[in-house]
Amino acid sequence: MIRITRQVLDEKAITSKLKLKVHGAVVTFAGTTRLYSDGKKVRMLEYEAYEPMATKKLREIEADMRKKWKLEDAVIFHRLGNLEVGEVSVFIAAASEHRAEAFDACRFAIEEIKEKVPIWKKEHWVNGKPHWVRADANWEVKIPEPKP
Amino acid sequence: MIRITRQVLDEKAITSKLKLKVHGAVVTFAGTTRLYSDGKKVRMLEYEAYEPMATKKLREIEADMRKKWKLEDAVIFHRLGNLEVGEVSVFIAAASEHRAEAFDACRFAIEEIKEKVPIWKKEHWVNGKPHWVRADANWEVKIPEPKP
Amino acid sequence: MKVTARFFASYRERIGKRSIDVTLDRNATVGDLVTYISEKFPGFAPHPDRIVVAVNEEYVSHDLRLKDGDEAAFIPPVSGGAS
Amino acid sequence: MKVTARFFASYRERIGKRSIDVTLDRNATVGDLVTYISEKFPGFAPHPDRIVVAVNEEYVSHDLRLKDGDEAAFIPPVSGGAS
Repeated sequence: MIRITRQVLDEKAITSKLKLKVHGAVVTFAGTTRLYSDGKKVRMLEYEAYEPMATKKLREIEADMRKKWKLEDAVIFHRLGNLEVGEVSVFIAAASEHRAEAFDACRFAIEEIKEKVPIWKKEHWVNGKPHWVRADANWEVKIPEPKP
Repeated sequence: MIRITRQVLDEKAITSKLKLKVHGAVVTFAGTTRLYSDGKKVRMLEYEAYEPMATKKLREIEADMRKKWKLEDAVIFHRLGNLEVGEVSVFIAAASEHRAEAFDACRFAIEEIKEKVPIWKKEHWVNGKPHWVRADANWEVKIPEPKP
Repeated sequence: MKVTARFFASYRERIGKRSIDVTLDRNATVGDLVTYISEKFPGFAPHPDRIVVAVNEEYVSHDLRLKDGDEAAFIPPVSGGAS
Repeated sequence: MKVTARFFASYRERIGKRSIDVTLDRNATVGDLVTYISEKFPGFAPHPDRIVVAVNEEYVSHDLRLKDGDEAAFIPPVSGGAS
């Protein structure tokens, strides 16, 4: 299950959405907004998405997690809007019978999100003009080969 | 912070014990009692510890996590007593500025716990006599070299 | 044919619009659209030939031929997920 | 000298006691204690020479010399942590 929301992410409520019967291991990752960026103090972060595509990409990532590892369940939530320092911007939970799968799937998910999901953040520092993170990076994505 | 307890582990309450200022990433691992063991249905698990030594070993593991990775904070809770299927027996949370550290430290902690902490579990199946898990395994631990 | 170019985050702010409708020749590619936009708004992205574009919510190569009515999103480097 | 042998989990159940006080010769090692216990309770562990022992809450080698008053815990294979 995936969701993009402007609501505060409640880690317990999200983890409880995992549909589990066999149990074993649950690994979660919470990405939280950092106090410092480039050594400057952050006041607030603004998250923006190309929502339909971000939803599609998160669904693909969730499907890939399940394809690559034997999971009992997985959830990914991503928040948008204005976040204060320390708030959760992304929360992932992966459950599996054995711990290796849950760890690997959770790690995979956050790496994929950072690479492929069209979500951007604008940092507002305590001092200085706000800026879009990575705005001037040269960016390339691997275009998948067309299916035959 | 580490703790061995007979109380139900409340993941949210434990995670909230992390003392965080910089933020970035929080990775948690929950080990939950599995429904099946050796293909048999489990009814209940009984956890026993050599408590003073288990406490000492958990403290060492937490210290090693902090030594090996740059963490903001880390907590490990282990439960004892009788657990039903799906209950959390061990809960680890690691927080760091960047996600790699929190993932690696959390993974390290559970591997170390399974190898070094004197805690045992007795499985009670729905059918058949209860047994101590790994009771007949040949076990060896690496004895650390004496300090000069 | 007509296509819609959409802009997000830094691109949106530098161009000053969320989207622009563009009329292109039949058989025009994503690369042709990128060239058109980067001539119209010079400097909005550091290397126009490396701009990442998604058509119909999928990342595509600059060689892709556009179709009438396509929506082409100009995707600046993503930074979701935190840390 | 006197030492205390402590037993946990499967060892405790097979031996039927949580601990036993044992009188050993001066200079006796952990290995001597293990031999004594495995002769007194044959078959309580599959390979006595591989039994893991902790003295004063630290894993030790069978070569370690015990001291009067030591507590030697017989540690069956651990299985905490789940999955």
